[in-house]
Amino acid sequence: MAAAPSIAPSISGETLTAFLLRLADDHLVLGHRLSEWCGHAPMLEEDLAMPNMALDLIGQARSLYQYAGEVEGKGRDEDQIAYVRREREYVNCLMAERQNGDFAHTMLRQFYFAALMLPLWQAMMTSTDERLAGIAAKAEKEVAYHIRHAGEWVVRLGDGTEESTRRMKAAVEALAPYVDELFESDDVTRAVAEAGIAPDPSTLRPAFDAIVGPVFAEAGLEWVETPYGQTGGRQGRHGEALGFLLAELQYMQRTYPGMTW
Amino acid sequence: MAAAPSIAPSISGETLTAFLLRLADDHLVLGHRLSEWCGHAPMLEEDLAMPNMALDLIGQARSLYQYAGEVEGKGRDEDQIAYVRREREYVNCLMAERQNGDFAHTMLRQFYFAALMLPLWQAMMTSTDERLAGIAAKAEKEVAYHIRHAGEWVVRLGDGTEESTRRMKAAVEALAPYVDELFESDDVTRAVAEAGIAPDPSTLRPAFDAIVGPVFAEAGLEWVETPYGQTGGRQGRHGEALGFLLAELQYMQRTYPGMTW
Amino acid sequence: EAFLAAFQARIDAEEKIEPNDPMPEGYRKTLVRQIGQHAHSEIVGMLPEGNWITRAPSLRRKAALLAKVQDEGGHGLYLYSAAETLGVSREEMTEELLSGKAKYSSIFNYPTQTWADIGAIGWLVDGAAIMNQIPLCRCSYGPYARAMIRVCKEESFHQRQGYEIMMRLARGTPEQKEMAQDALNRWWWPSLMMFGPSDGDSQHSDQSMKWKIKRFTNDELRQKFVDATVPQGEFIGLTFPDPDLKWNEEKGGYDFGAIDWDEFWRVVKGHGPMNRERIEARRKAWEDGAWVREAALAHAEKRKARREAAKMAAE
Amino acid sequence: EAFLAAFQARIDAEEKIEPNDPMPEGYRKTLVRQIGQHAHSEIVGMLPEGNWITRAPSLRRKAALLAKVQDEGGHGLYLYSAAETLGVSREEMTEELLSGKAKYSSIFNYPTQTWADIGAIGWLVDGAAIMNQIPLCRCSYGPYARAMIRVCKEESFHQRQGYEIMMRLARGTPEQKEMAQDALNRWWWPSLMMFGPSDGDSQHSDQSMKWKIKRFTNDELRQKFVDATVPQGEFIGLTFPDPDLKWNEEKGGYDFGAIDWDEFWRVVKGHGPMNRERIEARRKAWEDGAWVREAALAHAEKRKARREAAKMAAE
Repeated sequence: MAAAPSIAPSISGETLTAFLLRLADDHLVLGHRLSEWCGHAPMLEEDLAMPNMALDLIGQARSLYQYAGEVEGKGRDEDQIAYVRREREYVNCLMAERQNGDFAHTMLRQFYFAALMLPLWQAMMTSTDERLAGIAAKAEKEVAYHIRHAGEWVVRLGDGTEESTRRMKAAVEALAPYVDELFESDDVTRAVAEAGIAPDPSTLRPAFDAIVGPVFAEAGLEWVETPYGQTGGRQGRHGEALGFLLAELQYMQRTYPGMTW
Repeated sequence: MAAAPSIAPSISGETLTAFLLRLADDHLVLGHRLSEWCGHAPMLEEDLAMPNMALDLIGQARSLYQYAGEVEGKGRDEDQIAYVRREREYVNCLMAERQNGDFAHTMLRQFYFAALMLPLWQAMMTSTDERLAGIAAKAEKEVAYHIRHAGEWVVRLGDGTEESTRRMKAAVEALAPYVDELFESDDVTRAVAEAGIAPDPSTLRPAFDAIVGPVFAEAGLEWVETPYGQTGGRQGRHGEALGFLLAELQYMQRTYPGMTW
Repeated sequence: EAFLAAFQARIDAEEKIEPNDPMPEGYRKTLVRQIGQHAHSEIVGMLPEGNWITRAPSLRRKAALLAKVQDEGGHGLYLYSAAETLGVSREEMTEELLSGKAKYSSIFNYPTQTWADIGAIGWLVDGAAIMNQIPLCRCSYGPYARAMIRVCKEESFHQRQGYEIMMRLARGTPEQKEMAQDALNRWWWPSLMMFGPSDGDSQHSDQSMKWKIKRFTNDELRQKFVDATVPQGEFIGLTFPDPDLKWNEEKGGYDFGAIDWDEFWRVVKGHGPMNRERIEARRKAWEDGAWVREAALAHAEKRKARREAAKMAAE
Repeated sequence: EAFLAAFQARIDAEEKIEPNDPMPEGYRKTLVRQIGQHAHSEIVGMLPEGNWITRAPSLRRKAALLAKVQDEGGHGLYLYSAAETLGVSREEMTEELLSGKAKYSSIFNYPTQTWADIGAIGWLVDGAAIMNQIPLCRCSYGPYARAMIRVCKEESFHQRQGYEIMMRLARGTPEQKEMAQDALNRWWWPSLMMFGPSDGDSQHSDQSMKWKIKRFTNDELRQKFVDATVPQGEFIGLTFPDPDLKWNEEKGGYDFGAIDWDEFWRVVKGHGPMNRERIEARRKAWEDGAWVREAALAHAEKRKARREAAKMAAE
């Protein structure tokens, strides 16, 4: 087992682990959803682009799980953390677990998540936590591509045919209740922010809006406000779709426990 | 643990277990598929009728698994057999595991399976194996209802609107490759037949045709011959859909092994 | 005026009103709304439980759950029939559900996340439903009262079954007990909300009481439910997520904490965790099933035409 | 005649034929058919492996599988581009695939039932593909030869990765070893069939050899594959499902049992376990994606129109 990493002295290992798991679960679950498109995309170029983004997300999840395992210090490796938890222990945001819906829904969700992550990774490039700064430096480049790719689709579909406009608007409508949760702060995020490890998500909203705004303008889309956003993911309160995702994700690890693959 | 049941002296416990598992897996898997419709049926009456048939199938599966567990004599209960096997150990016919498709596909599949089971149960009512004779006596009544219910839908949809006729014909086409497997014989079925426990499936084809024929005639449907039927289910060689079904079916037993519910 | 007084006199004499009896339009409307909501609740209620049928942990539980969900469909069917006696078709009621015009019990807008939620729904949600429904067996409108007698019998079977699931979990492994407690934590408050707003804020109560459509106020029923349920939970070693919950010797019932009415109204107004998905699922079932319903109709007509043609030929 | 002779002379001189060069219609047709089949195989081949992405047993394996499936899409893309240099559009080729007119490698009509099948496909199927493809890197048609160089590099990486999965399983727990052996049992014979009919029965071989589209016969390639693969399997302790398989010192290669050509032709003709589903999956992707492709086109046109309007306004 690796020596326990040295983390910022002002934060507990438990808090840092909680923070890392949220981020890792977001990436794993969203990567899983994206990978469901594999072989079923609307065009061959997207059969390349979607697994490509999924690969980035899974790669980022792995870095984060590995680090979480080290900080936690119980000897769990990335797979034990990623695969062998109960549903209520997954702490991804609700947006990540939403079923794919159509291509417009998938791309808009990807765009939103990337527009959250770009400023987050950018800020984390100067994290007081060197390990995270390193992860961020690599991820930032990847997510910039996601923004371009998904953003272009938001524009194309928003300002495409009547049908594509209708579908993209429906996606904006459907995802609206899941946006606010991305920016939630709580004791964990505040502690992490105070320690200079990562910005509090609540501070990222302007950057998110600055990314989304021009794309929506070009796409001819209007922002939809919801009176009440959905929340609960960070406390492991999920919708009904996640359970089925986990049944697949965990199938091998649960059926053949403790083996090496 | 119950005393080992007395089985016909001319057949090994292993062979009888193999026979029982095939029958039980057919019922479990088909019952599972049917239950996926729950709450999503085309009309409220079918939201009652489909779970009702699924209940019959699950009930029949339970009787068969329980008996298989006793014959096997290793102390496995119905749940251990139903839930804790690997995919290659499930020996249901391929038709049972096919995805539901539309309502026409689901009902035709149900009709076919019932048209196999009615003569099978009827013959087994006079089985040399008393336990099976008892199971058959109860099941025979249930499956007679399945034939009526599903058969009526085959007629209604086959001789309904243009769309329903098209869909029912597509179902006949899609299921055709999976019919022959229902009547396959091999060492297990022959041994069971010789011992007077159950008829060899190959002898049931005329009875099946006698049930299907008049319904097809009334529905205005034509029988589709396929040059090659699909096979493999009895050897645990399945299509790709079964794995996902098992991931759901086994989820709880795999995640929380050895607990009582 | 005279008619209204005569009608009220029949009600006061505990006579049952039957479909062909004259009745005030308000009485009819109130019943249509209430029976419709009740029917929709049964139908939408199939979804959260149906969510676990394919993942039930044992064959016995799978069969029981299938049977339960089927019963709910059956309740929906009786109730739609009862409403049809008041002149609204099932199709009209379905349209109102799908358009969001008609409501259904908000409790079904919460997700069933773990197996224990199936226990919690049976124990708490069906338990609360029974509290609401037992008095309805004496409702002044005959067809509704008779439908409720049958419904109540089945619901109380479901409630015992749900409680039995919870008991098994609470007495099982630590993981199982934790799962049961977690489900109670998530379902307790929404169950209390099932009785509707406090008496002061309830819109329809007074007239319904007078017409004997309702026989107890929301708060009375809620109190009965708490008093019946808390000892059951404590008996199996679960803790209710309410620090203010305690026995009040004087009133002979439990005191309990304040309900989060903001959450209640949020969910009623469509912003619960699953509102959108529930309606979406029902709409999809309805739309995907349209060709089946059309085919059944077309076939029935063809059959009838053929029969008539045969009869004419025979004459 | 003179043209054909001159063309053959170029071929014999190992000159590469390029898109704008004159070429016999038969040469063009043969290439279009072969490159199309090859491209379709890459595309359809995404499905059996894609089937395990969401269930891969570790994150490392999940990432590798995603990358592999993505590479296959990439190969499809180069190959469609190579075919486009011969004057057929991707759309036309897709229509031929979906209508069943164009073929793809029959191996993808078998299901991937267990995780070990992912190993077996990498090891055996990609291994067989490489045997077929290495000579194609020297194919007389330039764009195809160049596409194959890139494809081969990636395929041989995939083959090693697949073999590594099998090795891990074969050296793992008894269940894992059994899983690996079972996959070998199911995939071995279909892999041998990948090289096509025996030389005596092969329709297109002679002319293709002359044109240097092909450089080895089916049977030669099959023998190379067996000779390369059997020691690999034995090295990790797996047994090949062929009692007639044995080393023949004299010919310096393995003898092996008779291939079930009935099965081969059955699957080629559309009656394999997954033929219908593979085409169905691709058709669904294509049809469901139509609105996306249309939107992309419409948007590009709007953009262009706006740019031109802006230019005109500026002038």
